[in-house]
Amino acid sequence: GNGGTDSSSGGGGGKTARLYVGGDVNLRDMWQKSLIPAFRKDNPGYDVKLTFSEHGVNDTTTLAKLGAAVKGKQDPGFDLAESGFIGTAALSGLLTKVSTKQVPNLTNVDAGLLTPVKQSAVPYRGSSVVLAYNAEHVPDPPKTLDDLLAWIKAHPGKFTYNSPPTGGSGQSFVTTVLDKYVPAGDRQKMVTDYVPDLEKDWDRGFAELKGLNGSIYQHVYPNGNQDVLNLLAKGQIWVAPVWSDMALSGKQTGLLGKEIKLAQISEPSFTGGAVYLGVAASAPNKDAAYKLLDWLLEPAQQKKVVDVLAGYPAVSLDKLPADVRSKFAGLDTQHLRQTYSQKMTNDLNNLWQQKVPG
Amino acid sequence: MAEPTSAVSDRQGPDDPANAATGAAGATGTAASAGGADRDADAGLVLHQVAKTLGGRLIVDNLDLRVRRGELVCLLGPSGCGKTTTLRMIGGFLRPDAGQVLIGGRGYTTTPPERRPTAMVFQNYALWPHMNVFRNVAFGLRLRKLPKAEIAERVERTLALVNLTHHIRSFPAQISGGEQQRVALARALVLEPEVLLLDEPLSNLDAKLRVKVREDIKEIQQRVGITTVFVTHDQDEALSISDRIAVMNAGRIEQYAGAHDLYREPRTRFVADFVGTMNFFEARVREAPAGGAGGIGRVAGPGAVVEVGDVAVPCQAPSALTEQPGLVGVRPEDVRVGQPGGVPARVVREVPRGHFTEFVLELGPLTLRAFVGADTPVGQETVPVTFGRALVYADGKLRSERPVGRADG
Amino acid sequence: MAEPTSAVSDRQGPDDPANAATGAAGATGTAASAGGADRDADAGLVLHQVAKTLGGRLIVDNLDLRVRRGELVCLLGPSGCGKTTTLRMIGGFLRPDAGQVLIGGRGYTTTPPERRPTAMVFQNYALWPHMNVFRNVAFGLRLRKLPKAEIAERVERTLALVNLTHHIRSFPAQISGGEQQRVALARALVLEPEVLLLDEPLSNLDAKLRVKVREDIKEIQQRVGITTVFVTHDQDEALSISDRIAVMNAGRIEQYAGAHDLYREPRTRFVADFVGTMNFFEARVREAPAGGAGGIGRVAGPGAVVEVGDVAVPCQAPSALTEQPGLVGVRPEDVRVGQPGGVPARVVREVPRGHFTEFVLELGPLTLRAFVGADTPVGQETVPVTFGRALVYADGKLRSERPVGRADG
Amino acid sequence: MSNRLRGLLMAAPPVLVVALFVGFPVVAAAMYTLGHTGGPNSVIASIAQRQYPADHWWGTTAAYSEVFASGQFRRSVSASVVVTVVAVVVTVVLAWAIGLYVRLSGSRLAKVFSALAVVPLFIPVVIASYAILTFYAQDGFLRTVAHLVGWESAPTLSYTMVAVTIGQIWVSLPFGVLMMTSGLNAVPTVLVDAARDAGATLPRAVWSVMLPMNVVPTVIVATFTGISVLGSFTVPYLTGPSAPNMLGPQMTNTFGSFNQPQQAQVMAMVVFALAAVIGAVYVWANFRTAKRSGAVL
Amino acid sequence: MTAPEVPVVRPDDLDAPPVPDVAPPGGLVGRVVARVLLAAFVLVLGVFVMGPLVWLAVRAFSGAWTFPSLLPGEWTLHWWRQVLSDQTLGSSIRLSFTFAPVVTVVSAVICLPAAYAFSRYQFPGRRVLLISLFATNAFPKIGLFVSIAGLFYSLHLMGTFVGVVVIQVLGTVVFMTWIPAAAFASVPRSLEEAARDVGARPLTVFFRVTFPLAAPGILVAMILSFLASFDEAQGTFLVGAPTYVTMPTEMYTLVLNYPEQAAAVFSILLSIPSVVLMLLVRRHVMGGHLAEGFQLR
Ligand SMILES: Nc1ncnc2c1ncn2[C@@H]1O[C@H](COP(=O)(O)OP(=O)(O)OP(=O)(O)O)[C@@H](O)[C@H]1O
Ligand SMILES: Nc1ncnc2c1ncn2[C@@H]1O[C@H](COP(=O)(O)OP(=O)(O)OP(=O)(O)O)[C@@H](O)[C@H]1O
Ligand SMILES: NCCCCNCCCN
Ligand SMILES: [Mg+2]
Ligand SMILES: [Mg+2]
Repeated sequence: GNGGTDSSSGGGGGKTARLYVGGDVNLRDMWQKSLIPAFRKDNPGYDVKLTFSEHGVNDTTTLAKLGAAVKGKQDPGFDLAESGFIGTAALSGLLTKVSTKQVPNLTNVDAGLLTPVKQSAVPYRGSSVVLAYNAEHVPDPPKTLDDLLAWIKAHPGKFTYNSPPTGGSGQSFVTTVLDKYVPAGDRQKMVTDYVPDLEKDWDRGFAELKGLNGSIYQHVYPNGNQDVLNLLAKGQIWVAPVWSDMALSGKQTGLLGKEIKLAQISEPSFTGGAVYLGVAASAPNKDAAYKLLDWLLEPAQQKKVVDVLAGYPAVSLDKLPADVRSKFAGLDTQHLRQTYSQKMTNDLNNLWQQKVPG
Repeated sequence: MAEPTSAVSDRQGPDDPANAATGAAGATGTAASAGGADRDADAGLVLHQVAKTLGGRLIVDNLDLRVRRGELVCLLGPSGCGKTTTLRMIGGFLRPDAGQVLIGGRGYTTTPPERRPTAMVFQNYALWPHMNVFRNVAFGLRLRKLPKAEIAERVERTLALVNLTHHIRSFPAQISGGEQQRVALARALVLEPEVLLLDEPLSNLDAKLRVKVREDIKEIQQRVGITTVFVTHDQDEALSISDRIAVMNAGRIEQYAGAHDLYREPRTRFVADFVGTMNFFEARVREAPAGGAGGIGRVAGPGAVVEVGDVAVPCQAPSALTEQPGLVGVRPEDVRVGQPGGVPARVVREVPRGHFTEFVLELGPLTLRAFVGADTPVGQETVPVTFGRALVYADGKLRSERPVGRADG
Repeated sequence: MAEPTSAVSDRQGPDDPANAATGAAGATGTAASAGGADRDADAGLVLHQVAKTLGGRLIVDNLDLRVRRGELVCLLGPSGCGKTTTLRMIGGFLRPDAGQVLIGGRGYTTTPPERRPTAMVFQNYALWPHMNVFRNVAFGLRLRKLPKAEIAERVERTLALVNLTHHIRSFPAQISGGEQQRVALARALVLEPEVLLLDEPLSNLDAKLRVKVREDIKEIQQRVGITTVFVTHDQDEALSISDRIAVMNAGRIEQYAGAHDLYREPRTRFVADFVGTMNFFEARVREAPAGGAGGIGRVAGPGAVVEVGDVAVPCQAPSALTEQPGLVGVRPEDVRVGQPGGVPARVVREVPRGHFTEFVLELGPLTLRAFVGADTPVGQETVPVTFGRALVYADGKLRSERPVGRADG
Repeated sequence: MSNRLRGLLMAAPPVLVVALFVGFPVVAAAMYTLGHTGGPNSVIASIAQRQYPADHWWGTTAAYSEVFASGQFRRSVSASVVVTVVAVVVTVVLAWAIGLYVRLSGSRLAKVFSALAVVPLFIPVVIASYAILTFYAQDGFLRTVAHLVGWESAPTLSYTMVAVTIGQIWVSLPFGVLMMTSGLNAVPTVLVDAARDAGATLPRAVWSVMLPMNVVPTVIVATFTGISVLGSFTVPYLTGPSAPNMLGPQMTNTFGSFNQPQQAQVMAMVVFALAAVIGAVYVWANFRTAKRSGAVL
Repeated sequence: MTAPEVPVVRPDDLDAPPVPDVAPPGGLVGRVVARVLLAAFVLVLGVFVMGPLVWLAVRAFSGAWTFPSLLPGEWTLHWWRQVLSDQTLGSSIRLSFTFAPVVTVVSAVICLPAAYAFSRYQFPGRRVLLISLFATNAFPKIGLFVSIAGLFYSLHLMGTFVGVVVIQVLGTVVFMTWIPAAAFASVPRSLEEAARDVGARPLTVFFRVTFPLAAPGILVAMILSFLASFDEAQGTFLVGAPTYVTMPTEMYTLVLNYPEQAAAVFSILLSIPSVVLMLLVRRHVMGGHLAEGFQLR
């Protein structure tokens, strides 16, 4: 109902969903090269227009814009989004609540995944952080967190993780180390709620992390997930936490050589979880957005996510073809070790920055 | 040299500005006369009771000025006396707070410059650096949308007048200061204005060129016959170029007269000091005691003596006699050296100045300058001194009770 | 007026550069003489065969100049003739390509300015705008690390010399041009240099001030007794201030003489033209036919006539006689108006110039300028004209075969 | 219409544009830091965490207290100030050196040289930062050359405050050089000559004449460089360490990654206040010189 | 009175033995040392400025390049092919080239009359306005995004072409006003008066005399404006995304998310327009107009 909508919607008649993606470029490639063309083919007359932002860099502005748009009931410039701010947006009521009414295929998804986002976003894939290592130098990678911490100290300069504000892989490493000292009950609250009072549970973990400073490569924390992968690729470091999907696509494109191998640690494992798409509360093209969401939850698309991005499916494995199922044999893809709630993560970023580097 | 003053015009009523400056004109020796309807024909430019306050200070103070058609008048005065301000009011760049500006008898007091029949030559020439000489001169004609051929013809004719045809394609930066000056003149003349205004047009030229160009300007002005107001602070320039000179001081005209009269009979102390060199001192001027100064062979009429302290210098032609000591001015050429009957003065310095020699003399308590022909004998220690004309001032005004005309008769 | 030329010094041997410009000095009337060891005492400044090429052009061409201790010498010449270049070589801002610069007999040819005993007054004064008057003057003393009290004392003394004590805390932008000029002078004088250099120090002042300040400078220079080189293109300035004048043209000195001699006997056509006004024309100068010009009462010595076309003007004192028509120069004051026996000339224009009047005369094919006293009768249509001194030039050089000294005897 | 009115009307458009699109948001931001969460701040207030709403009519200083109490913030402030001071000093010194070289030598090499120093003006900051990042990296030029000459333990500057400072200098250099060359060229040669004539060596003449006469250009270079370094984001974001970094990235993190916009805007106010102090120096220097040169204010 | 003599230059004057100078200029050693220091300074500065750019450029053509070799072990155009096949690049470059001139012109239209007024008219608050234009720009943008977003929505500017132009114009106002104001001020009034005098009306005077003479300064301001638009990323993203994604906005993503060689290729491609612009206009920028504009009057 306003000029802004008309000139910025970019798609005719509400049949084009404008998608904002904040993440790493492998995500962009997946959307641009696989999912969007397939969506067009499967849904004649519908379209998706992609806006991509490197992980985190534009989240602030986008969130500010979304907030202003919803308040003024105006077009935020996109209809649905996948990015770091989705959690915050969902909790702040800036996203539309979704149910099987709009997205029938939600039935395929574990209902528990909708709780942390107050039913305001749809999980469409999963991802977890894994340990990447250079097999030429590290024939016998650490198996547990304690092993890993010991290894890091034993091999100064051969390990790093990106600073938590710049990407999930570093965040996951930090969370995992913190969790070593967080009582299970407290941790559960941190996953579902915002409980700043419990943050003192993190003190010992942060101290442990600070103790690693001297062993970190160059004593500086890279900006972003990709930077860490680059260091691995160039042989500058030998071990690092990385997103499974990014590492796998890196191996596919040749950025990462054969010597780079992946493994999961235990006690505890690195975190992972669902990745959500949320529909802006004031999105003008909601129908197209729902259409896209529903389509994404179809098995064919879930298989694509698995193949192209090396991600985890969001729907239960039994809905998927056998070859996919076999890939995840023994993995509970629906129940990865969950990350903290968005607001806890925000505070984690802050406290890490205050307590660890330097 | 007498100025025919004009009548009260029907249009203007009793405050007719055409009467402006009659008082000054009267000082040239002719009484103001009424009558005659020649005002429009005669008055090229009239300023009537013009006043201007700038930055809270009264800069031009009820100024009256009347310039005859075809006449060249200099505004001469020290820096800051309001010459430029006056000129800018004539050109329309400033609006007078009071008074009127009339050109050819028509009122232009509030007309903006682009609609006045005046043309200005600025001090730094103000040539447009992005236009070549032709375009500088042609600009005004183009604005008048004349046919191209006519523009070219008139520009070329005017450039020929100032002898610059060969520089028609040059840019201002490529020609000398004197040439730029002539382009500025051409730019003003090409519009055939009724009044030409020049604001210290020569002050940026070097000494030799300054003399040459001022002669060129005078020559062109006479040829074209244009009413001209020329601002300068250089009295030599003013004397050599003007038909009449208005000496300004603190926003007022102190005297308005031809060069000859101005020099010989400066009506105020200020004018006497500003125009030419003047020996000023306190003295009494008295009738020569019988048989005393009378001994000087060439004195015409009754002789006088100028008494400075103990010394009495014979004087041929004082403008007045005084009882009390007062201010007396004697021009250096009226300090006569080597005349019989003179009072001996010590020669302090002898400065050859080319076609004449300047003597610095000590005469009693006075230091006097004397200008004498270059051929006057040099090397003497003392010389006898008499005075020719002596001007007596009271309250800064000339006391003129005796004819001081030609001392050499 | 005679110049005692100096001896060959013991140190320098026969090629002593101190003899530089003796030839020119000889022109003032004294023959060069050998002997005497007064060189160091006498030669304030010597330029010996100095040459400088700039931008591929030879700007100063084997120039010789000798300035006596305490003397004020003007470099006079048209724009671009190399005056500034010469001065800058004396001051050390330019290094000569050849030749030597000696001050008080010691070599300074390649010494940088900060180690020369010279001080310069620049054309735009070059006062440091960020320092007040005191600091401007004190700067050089501070560099010499004098005690504070002494600096203050000397600065104040020098400012008193130039009459500026009241402006000691003012910044340059807050004082007038003439005052700035005097600060620049004080800044130079406070260092008590051996040689004072001034580059057109007056050219930015207005006409009236220019005359006043040049007298101040002369007065201070004489009081301090400092060897001074003064650059100007204004001949009037040069004439009135100098002990001697070096007239420069195209990088060379054309004539080096006192003001009086320079004006009366310009040895080249260039000098005659540049210094003062000169009537130049083609004419023959011949012995006066018996009884012809002899009729003119006051002619001393054998009379002559100047033949221009059909007209023969009686002439009192030609510098030479000629067979063929050649270039003859007559000063305006030597064009005598109203003498008995003169040839009638038409008065074209009469320009009152203050203490004298300029007549523009038409005499046969010639247009002549004549300067006559202000009291000469005006308003006549024709006047009889005779010549006083007439200068004959051949190949641009003065032919001086007859004494032309004082035509008036 | 009077000239005063006409002047005011003509000057109005840019002033209004800036007042509306920058001035108004600045005021809103200032209000928000004091806890006024209504009006233009209501949106962000509904998203923020760790927010302190106003408890007096004028607001609350709680957000300020929290930010100032944070060691992380104080480290960022000192990092910012140190980088700013070093970058300003080095930029000014380099600009002077280049300006003097051009002014006093006038050779072709000098001109090439000053042209070189202006190149960064034309390179987008992102690219510049990235180029500097790789140049001083672990495997960058500097360490490569150090390695080749046998210094194998040469430090890596990328991701340190040294790289940030280098980047700031690199980006600031053109403005500094342009300002200083033109400032120095405006000093008439004759004033230097006059100093030498009075007995000053060339260095002394530079010190006593060129330096004081170029106070204003120098202050302009210093203040403008200072203000832009202080508020910079891209250079420290791309070339700097995770923490402590300059306030630009710190603010961005606080806003985005920590979801504490109120605290972020407190930091913005701090940057603004520091910039205002610098700006005051600039205005003062301009006025002082104008007064001394006799200009009518 | 003797007749004047023509001066005789005796030939032996010409080879007079030179008098040794009291103080010859500084020693040879000193001059050699000075030369060497100067050469070192030039070299270091050259590497400082150009090094990062050259290093990045080489990287764009490198295959395997392992520390510590000074040059790549193998050369390849592989990265160019990969990057050039990416179509988003072309559209963002096109967009940047659309915005930059539009922003420059809009800014000129808004600011030039003001610049003229600032230089020619005395009006109340003249200096305060001149300084406030700059003061508001000293506030870090990040602190303003929230309020700006709200404002743009209520003005229906969000996501519009006009909106992007507005946000970019904001960054150009200061120099688009200051530099031309100085340029106008440097046009002598007498040149304008001379035009009035020959019959030109005020507007004619402006377009035929004032503007052409101030053009070099205005050109510099327009160049800077163009570059500023070219470099603006944050605000453009805020207002323009997703419809209008310009080159520098894209660049943040590109440099951080691709292998270094590909990022190097991006950098080169994205620098080309600026460098071309630089070669075209360097002389104007060097001319001192920039410096003029920053002196308050
Ligand atoms: N716009 C103005 N505001 C305030 N004062 C002014 C203005 N214009 C001129 N004045 C003052 O008016 C006085 C006269 O100025 P004007 O320019 O007319 O003098 P002038 O006689 O032409 O002097 P000069 O020979 O120096 O050119 C000066 O004191 C000057 O400072
Ligand atoms: N650095 C230089 N490079 C090339 N030519 C120069 C240089 N300096 C001066 N000249 C030229 O040398 C000539 C003489 O210059 P100089 O300044 O000595 O003249 P001047 O006699 O002082 O003239 P003016 O009266 O105009 O000051 C001029 O033609 C000038 O252009
Ligand atoms: N969160 C705001 C960060 C600002 C960074 N700007 C980069 C703009 C490129 N999209
Ligand atoms: Mg004036
Ligand atoms: Mg000169």
